Amino acid sequence: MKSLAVKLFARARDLAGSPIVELPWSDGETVAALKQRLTEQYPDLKPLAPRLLVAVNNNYADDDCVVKTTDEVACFPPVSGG
Amino acid sequence: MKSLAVKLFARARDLAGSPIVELPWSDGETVAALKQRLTEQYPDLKPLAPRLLVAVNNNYADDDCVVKTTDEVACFPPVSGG
Amino acid sequence: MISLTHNPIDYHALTESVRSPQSGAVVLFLGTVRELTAGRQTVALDYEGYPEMARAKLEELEQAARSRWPIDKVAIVHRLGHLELGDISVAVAVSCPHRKQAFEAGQFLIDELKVSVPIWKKENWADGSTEWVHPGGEMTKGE
Amino acid sequence: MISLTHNPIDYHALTESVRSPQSGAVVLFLGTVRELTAGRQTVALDYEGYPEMARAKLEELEQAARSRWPIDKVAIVHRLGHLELGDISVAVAVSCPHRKQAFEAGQFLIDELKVSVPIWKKENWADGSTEWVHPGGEMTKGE
Repeated sequence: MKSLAVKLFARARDLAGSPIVELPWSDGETVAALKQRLTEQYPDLKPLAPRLLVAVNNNYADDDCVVKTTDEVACFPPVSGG
Repeated sequence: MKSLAVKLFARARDLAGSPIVELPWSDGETVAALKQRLTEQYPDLKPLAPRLLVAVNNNYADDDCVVKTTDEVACFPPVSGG
Repeated sequence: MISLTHNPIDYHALTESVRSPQSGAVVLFLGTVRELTAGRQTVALDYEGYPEMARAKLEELEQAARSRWPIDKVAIVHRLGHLELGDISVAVAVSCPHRKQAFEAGQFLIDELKVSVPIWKKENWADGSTEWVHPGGEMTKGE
Repeated sequence: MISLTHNPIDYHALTESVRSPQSGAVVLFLGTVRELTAGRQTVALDYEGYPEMARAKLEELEQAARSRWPIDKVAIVHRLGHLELGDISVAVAVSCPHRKQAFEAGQFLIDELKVSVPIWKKENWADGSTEWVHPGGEMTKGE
């Protein structure tokens, strides 16, 4: 099984304790699977789970978006810039 | 009969040829009388007459506003600052 | 802070004057001399004011804005005299706790300034003619 | 011109960069660090961004604004890192032929920036605690 690199930001990074994590990954899996695996592997993320956003190749991605291990993937809470 | 000093601005001043004019004046007369007397005495102002504005003591004044010779009076076209 | 000036407008100082830790939002509006007006080419504008009344009306505008929005600080400066293409004719800066208030107050102030403050502009067209601008009627050739 | 910076924002240079004789109206918005948020006292904010995506989203916002208003020039800069009270966190400058367009476009850009650009702020409260700000749910104490 291949692995997927996921960048984490803000409170998601603080809770997971790392700015980037590696998840076991099969091509064809979706954003929904990513969120589930992430919170299984990093249970400290659970309080944030319902509000976590996923970006694939610099675009926001829905739960049914398919993710490949070559994609640039990031996971973070709702934004609060400005 | 006393006289009333009327400041003129912008195109009104250009047409009358002076930044301030003196009109014969009786206390109790109104802005409407002022406009009429001004255009009688300075016929070059006639093209502008329907749009002339009058200010009394730094406030816009309606036609029925009474003007005294001690008032600060000005007459000018619609404003175009900004 | 309300002022009229014959010198170039220092909008940086103006903007600094309204900043404060109480206000999360600052909006600055600059009006500048535009090259094309209704397809005709401007080379310069001359602004004339009735200074005492203009200052009084600007003060009234500030009070009207303060009665409608939770404004922290306001600064308005209008330039008078001869302005070249691109020069700043007016600057309005306002600070408020939140951005929506600051945008609304800033737009209100410049909108009202243009209809109630006794200042007039004269176009200097590229063909050498001049023309006073008097909204509410067609423009008439200046003498 | 889109940028992210860890240095203080030079909004004067930013504003100059959007001025032009084609545009009679410039609107500048500054977001600054406010002392009070919902009654609590802030002493500083830390901003973190996802820089590649933030730049991409800001470019998209510029294009979205250009498709809706006749924008001449746009400049947006967001600061990252540690900001003290009163510091400028974001500056948006836009120039348009007329003022209504410039106000609308400026407000659109900052409104959309706040909902779609991946940047986060962490409050440093006066009591020494810190807290990530995550709209759309109650805030949760930072670790």
